[in-house]
Amino acid sequence: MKIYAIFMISGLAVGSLYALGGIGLVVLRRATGFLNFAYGAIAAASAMICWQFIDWGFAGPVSWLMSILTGVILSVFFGRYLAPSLAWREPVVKAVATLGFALIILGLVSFIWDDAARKLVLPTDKIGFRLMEVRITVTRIIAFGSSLLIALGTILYLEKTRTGLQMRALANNRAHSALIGIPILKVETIAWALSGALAGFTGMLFGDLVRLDPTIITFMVIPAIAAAICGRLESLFLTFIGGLSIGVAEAMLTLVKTAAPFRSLVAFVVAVLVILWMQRKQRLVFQTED
Amino acid sequence: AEPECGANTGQKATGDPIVVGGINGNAPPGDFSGGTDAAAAYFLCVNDNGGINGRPIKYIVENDQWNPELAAQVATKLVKDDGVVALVGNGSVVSMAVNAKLYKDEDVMAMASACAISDCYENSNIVSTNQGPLPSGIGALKFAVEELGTEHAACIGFNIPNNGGWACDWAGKYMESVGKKSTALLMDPSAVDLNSVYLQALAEGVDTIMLMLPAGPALGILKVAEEQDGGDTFKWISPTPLYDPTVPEALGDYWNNKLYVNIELGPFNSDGPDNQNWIAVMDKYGEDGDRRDTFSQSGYLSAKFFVDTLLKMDPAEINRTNVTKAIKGISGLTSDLLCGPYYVGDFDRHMPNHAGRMVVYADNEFKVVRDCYDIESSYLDSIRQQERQLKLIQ
Amino acid sequence: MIRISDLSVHFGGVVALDNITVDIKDDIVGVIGPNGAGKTTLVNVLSGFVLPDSGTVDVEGVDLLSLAPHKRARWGLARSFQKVQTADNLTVADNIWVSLDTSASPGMKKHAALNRVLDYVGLADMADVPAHKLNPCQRRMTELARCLVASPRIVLLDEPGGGLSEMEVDKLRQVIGNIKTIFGAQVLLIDHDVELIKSVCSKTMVLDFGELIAFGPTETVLQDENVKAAYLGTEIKV
Amino acid sequence: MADILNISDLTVLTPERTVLEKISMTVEPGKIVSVLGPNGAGKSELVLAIVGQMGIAKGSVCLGETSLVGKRPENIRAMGVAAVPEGHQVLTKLTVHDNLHAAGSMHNSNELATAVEEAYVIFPELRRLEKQAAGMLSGGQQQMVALAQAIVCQPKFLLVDEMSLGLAPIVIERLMNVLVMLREKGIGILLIEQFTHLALGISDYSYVLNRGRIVFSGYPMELNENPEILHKAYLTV
Amino acid sequence: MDVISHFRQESRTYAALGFVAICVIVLPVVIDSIWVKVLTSAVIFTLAAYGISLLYSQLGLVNLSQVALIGVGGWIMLRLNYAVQLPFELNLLVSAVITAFIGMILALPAMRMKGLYLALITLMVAGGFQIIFSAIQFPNGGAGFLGVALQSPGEMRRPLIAESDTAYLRYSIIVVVLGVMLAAAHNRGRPGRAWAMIRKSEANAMAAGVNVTLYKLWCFTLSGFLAGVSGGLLAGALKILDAKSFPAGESILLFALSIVGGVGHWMGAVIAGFLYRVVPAIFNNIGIDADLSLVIFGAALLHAIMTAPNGIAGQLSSLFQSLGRQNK
Ligand SMILES: Nc1ncnc2c1ncn2[C@@H]1O[C@H](COP(=O)(O)OP(=O)(O)OP(=O)(O)O)[C@@H](O)[C@H]1O
Ligand SMILES: Nc1ncnc2c1ncn2[C@@H]1O[C@H](COP(=O)(O)OP(=O)(O)OP(=O)(O)O)[C@@H](O)[C@H]1O
Ligand SMILES: [Mg+2]
Ligand SMILES: [Mg+2]
Repeated sequence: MKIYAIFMISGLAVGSLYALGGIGLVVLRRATGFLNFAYGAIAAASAMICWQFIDWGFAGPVSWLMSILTGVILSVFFGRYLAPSLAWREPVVKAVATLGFALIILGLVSFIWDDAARKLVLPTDKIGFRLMEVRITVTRIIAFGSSLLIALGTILYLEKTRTGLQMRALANNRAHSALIGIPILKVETIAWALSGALAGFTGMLFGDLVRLDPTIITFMVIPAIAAAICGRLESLFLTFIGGLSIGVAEAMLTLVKTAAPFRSLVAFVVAVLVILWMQRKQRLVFQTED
Repeated sequence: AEPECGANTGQKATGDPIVVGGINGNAPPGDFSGGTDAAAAYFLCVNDNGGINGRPIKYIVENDQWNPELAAQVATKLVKDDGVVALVGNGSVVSMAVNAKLYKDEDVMAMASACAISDCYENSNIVSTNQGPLPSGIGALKFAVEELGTEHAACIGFNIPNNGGWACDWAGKYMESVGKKSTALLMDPSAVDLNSVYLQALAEGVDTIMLMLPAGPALGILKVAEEQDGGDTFKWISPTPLYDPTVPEALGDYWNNKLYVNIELGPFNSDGPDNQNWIAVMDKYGEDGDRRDTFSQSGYLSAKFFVDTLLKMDPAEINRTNVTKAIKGISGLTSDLLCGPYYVGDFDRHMPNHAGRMVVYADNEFKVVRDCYDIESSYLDSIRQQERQLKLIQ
Repeated sequence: MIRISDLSVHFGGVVALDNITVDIKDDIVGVIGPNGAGKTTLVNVLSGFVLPDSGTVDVEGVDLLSLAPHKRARWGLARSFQKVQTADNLTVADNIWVSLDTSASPGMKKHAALNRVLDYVGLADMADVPAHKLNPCQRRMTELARCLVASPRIVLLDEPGGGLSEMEVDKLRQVIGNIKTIFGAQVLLIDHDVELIKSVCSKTMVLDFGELIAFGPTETVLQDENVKAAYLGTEIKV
Repeated sequence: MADILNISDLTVLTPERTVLEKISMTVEPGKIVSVLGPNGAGKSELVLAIVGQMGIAKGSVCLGETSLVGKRPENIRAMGVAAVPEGHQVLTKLTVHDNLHAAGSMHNSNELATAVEEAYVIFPELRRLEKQAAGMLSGGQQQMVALAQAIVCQPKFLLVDEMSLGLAPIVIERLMNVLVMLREKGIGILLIEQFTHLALGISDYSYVLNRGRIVFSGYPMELNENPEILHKAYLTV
Repeated sequence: MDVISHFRQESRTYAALGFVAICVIVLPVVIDSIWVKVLTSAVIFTLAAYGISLLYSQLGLVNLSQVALIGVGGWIMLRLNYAVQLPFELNLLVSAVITAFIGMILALPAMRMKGLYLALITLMVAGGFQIIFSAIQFPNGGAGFLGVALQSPGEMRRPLIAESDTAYLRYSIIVVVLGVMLAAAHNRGRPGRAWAMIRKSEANAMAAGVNVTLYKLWCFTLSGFLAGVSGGLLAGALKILDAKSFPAGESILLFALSIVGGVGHWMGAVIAGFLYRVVPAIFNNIGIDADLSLVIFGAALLHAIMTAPNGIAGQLSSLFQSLGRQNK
């Protein structure tokens, strides 16, 4: 019994991170049409910054702020200076372009912080309580709670506010949105900043809860995408659910000895199944979208 | 102190250079450049001290970035294009597997320093100064069984056949031979979630966890353990990789007297002549950013043995064939960094270094808890055979 | 002869086609109706892109609805789209060849057929021009040529006149007018250009909110009060 | 005295060719100006250039004293120059309701509400489709949404490209009346239309474009009286 | 989009022939042995890149699992090598066919997908293979079906006529050229037309009687076949394949480079292969830090995608064009 609980909790933590990642991706995608492969790299940079500031002996809050700020700056930099010249390309080309940005960040990060042994510790790790003999740190609570709140918050933001509406319009057809007078740059910058902040936050938690390793954080974008797919790159709530269930399923599979080595497959299997289910009654494509 | 290198003449070497190569693997998930860094420093020092009877050493180092394709390319470059007489200080997880055949075909010796895979110890033209995970791991287990009362150990390693697979396999055989249980938990090197690796061990109900991993992932698991307060739930042991100057800082007080590490070479703070000379060489000739880890000691030692061997040769006669012959002639060299003699010999496999020491982490440093001791494993049968042949043991 | 009976299509709440029953014998039949009346939907059902909720379509004893869209094309049902759709990176000739690849009858002389249709629509000298260089009218003509080249049995044209200038519409009128005589295909023509309908369609059907509110000789239909109310309005000078 | 939309020596180039050359025209408030010409004449480019969606090589576009050249589309829109582009362009994935609200970025929420309401009054059938995704609408219904979007931002000048394209005569008639009504409100309208007689019927002034040049400018009756001007223009494509 | 149209037919063929001739005859003898190895890899990946380019330029379909499929081809090749004593060519063919089949299976669910969704399905597939590879590892002459031994690997055979590195480079070039010609033949004829039509609008293609599903599958299968061949060749070139070499990230990278190279033209694929393998080797050779070269690489990638919509091949060809105009 206890063992299941432990796995559950560990799974929920990782799941929340996938969910957070997925949400950040979806927000950006809905507003700008960009699927940001650099999301993980941005998160990685933020995590390292956080570690660096703590290492320099800055107060916790300062370091956290810095890491989130890093996310925002990197993200907005791309959105403001590089993205516009890609605005008119197909979504896929946009996406692979962000890969270039990811490589740049990853390269710089691993150049600046050579892979010496490090670990990121937040004060919230020290505080915790026991539930069924399992120790749950506040950090895990934060990870779970924040991903839930952020999911809800963003949903309301996009559905209820005008910026939200403008974001959806933009994602749908940029040229026409411009024509009908939507302030593209403003809206897009907001979206990039938002998703950047999420990336920073995710990276920080990831570095603490899972592993402080730029490469690994960079490529966690792929399971995060899996989570986003569960939400059809649209629904934040489903993305949240998807992320969690992937995380939990992954952890639980560890108990099945034969399946254990393959447990990371869960994310991808789930994603593919979801897509299949999505397209089951999809109509014909009458004219090439994208 | 002033470093002592080669002939130690204090004269700069000016003759035509002897080309020597080295390959390291420096990229995530691990930095294996310590060996070549130290070798490079030592060679510089030698060139400032008369070189090889007047001939300086031109040391060319390549990085395979943990990428087999690249490993093959750079090895080809060194061996075929640059025409090195030998390779020294090599440290990599992929290179040896890819290039063993090349070295054999081209009859060039590799005096490696930072090996982690079977191919490094099971080929005629490769000899490594460090132990690698197999002896070091078994060494740690032996200590755990004898001193910590281990009954059932989990061997957590990378799922790389000739690395984690190989080492944990033989670790298992050892535990069997002493009538204990063991479970191999092999993880994907790029696995994201270390929690579940730790939890797996928990689920297996083991009493000891051996971290057969590079420092980074190992620390990751220790952090998880700390969060779950698993420091006393298990006995924690590990082969050499965790014996690294940067580790104590990352560990913190929680792990005081909880983490035991087997070390393949000397303690960093030992005042043995070779250890002191290693420090001196690194201080004077090393570059800042060079790592001062076990691999570094090992690289220094490989370079030293290599140079000592070349010094005995007629400088005019130094070419690949002769150098290879000379290296295979090495036998019975000793150093305070090693627990046993160093030798090569003309054999189809080499593992001169298999006896080590045990340290425990306490108060931001590692203390020796058991000095030089050898291990028992049927893996070493052929090695003991060699040693008898070379009259190193009865 | 196309026999449509009890054809109904719903999209969620919207009733796009409501129990349409009609027999189409004439060579060229017009389909008119206000926006959203269901004209395109009717074409989509006939060509297989929309599955009806109920009803049958029978052409010369063949149950059309049982065939997959591409099978219908091979059987001899060609259609054009409201938004003109030519493959930009193919030449005019290649655009037309696609139909020959799939739907040419066994004995057919393909090159001859190609040249004939090119002449017919007046693109003979543009055969090797890539489609992205064409103007809207030439694209329409290419699409028409693609529909006609394999001598189909039925041609469905969805607003071919859309966006064409009046001169170009005159040309279009010629092309559509002679389809039956040259290619022997029966034509169903949707358009909002009542002039065009008037001049080429012997009979016309009028849809409104998915209902067939009138069907008969074009003149009479255009005088029908319901039709005026629903579609034409108080006769702007067309 | 409200501003005048003034275009002088406008030249637009694409990599391949000159799309517009030295176009000069003025649209006054409360007037309907029709632009006629064969396919490929450059009419759509004219519209896109004015609202800042196509680069302007030479020449000027001024709203009163202020130049629109180089301004961002949303700003031009905010200044009161709204275009309805060719070919039923709408936000396909959004509902009709959202389409109209998205078009009102320049308003505060009360203004927006009233503006949208006005649009619904002009196009009652859209109210019925409020919850439909615009992409699912019929061609004509989409054209209505496109027009409604322009009306929502209560422009000073309205540029309509191919207004009647794909619309039922009854709708066209109503739209013509809508234009007339807007004209009454003092809105200046630039109308591009393939049904020349419709256009000439309601416009106060006309230009005929061919191959990117103005080949005629004058009062509609001149064209009605001697149609060969038009015919020449259309035939020499 | 399609670079082909820029090129005048015959001049293109001459260019191609000359290019191949140089590669086969001259290159292998003049360059250092390291570059022989590097070029071999580059050539091999060129074929896979051409598969990507085929899907993208013809159908607008995005394949982010090509490197994973190369891995599959390589896995099968190694497996066959240790299992049976058949000639290299036969093993290569079998690996390619099976890979093509797998590629087709994977395509099945994606049949109705377009654009980003399809891309993501393939990305998920790539991610899946990454896990599978590192779980089961590549055969190295061990026992059992997986054939993984916990010690030094066995011997991967090369073609009898191409034992040496240089010979193998020549061999690979020829195989790759054959592969490209096979694909190019498709573009010219009936499938090419059908694909173009589907690309513009599936509905329109159906209306024209094209069996959309069939032709889409066909294109995927072909692309998978090319990936399989590359995988087989790669196994022969490296003799040992490593699970780490085929992660999802690499698949994205190869696609990106195909875009940068320029889709729809063999030259684009060649450029992609060059960028993917030769450029990093050059960086490494002139001693640029691995991390920094990653930065340079990423920046170049980004820049190329932003500035050259038709890829480098596109720019080159329009350059040739303008030269051609000046001559006249
Ligand atoms: N795929 C679809 N999903 C949902 N509703 C649809 C779909 N296609 C059409 N409709 C609805 O069905 C009705 C009929 O559409 P249709 O396109 O047939 O009209 P139409 O007669 O072609 O109009 P127009 O003359 O403007 O083209 C419209 O109300 C439209 O909103
Ligand atoms: N981006 C572009 N690049 C190159 N040529 C273009 C571009 N956009 C339009 N053209 C060409 O410029 C010419 C003018 O196009 P435009 O759409 O304005 O014609 P038009 O007068 O609006 O006629 P219609 O709208 O009835 O087709 C056409 O030949 C068109 O093909
Ligand atoms: Mg319609
Ligand atoms: Mg136009």
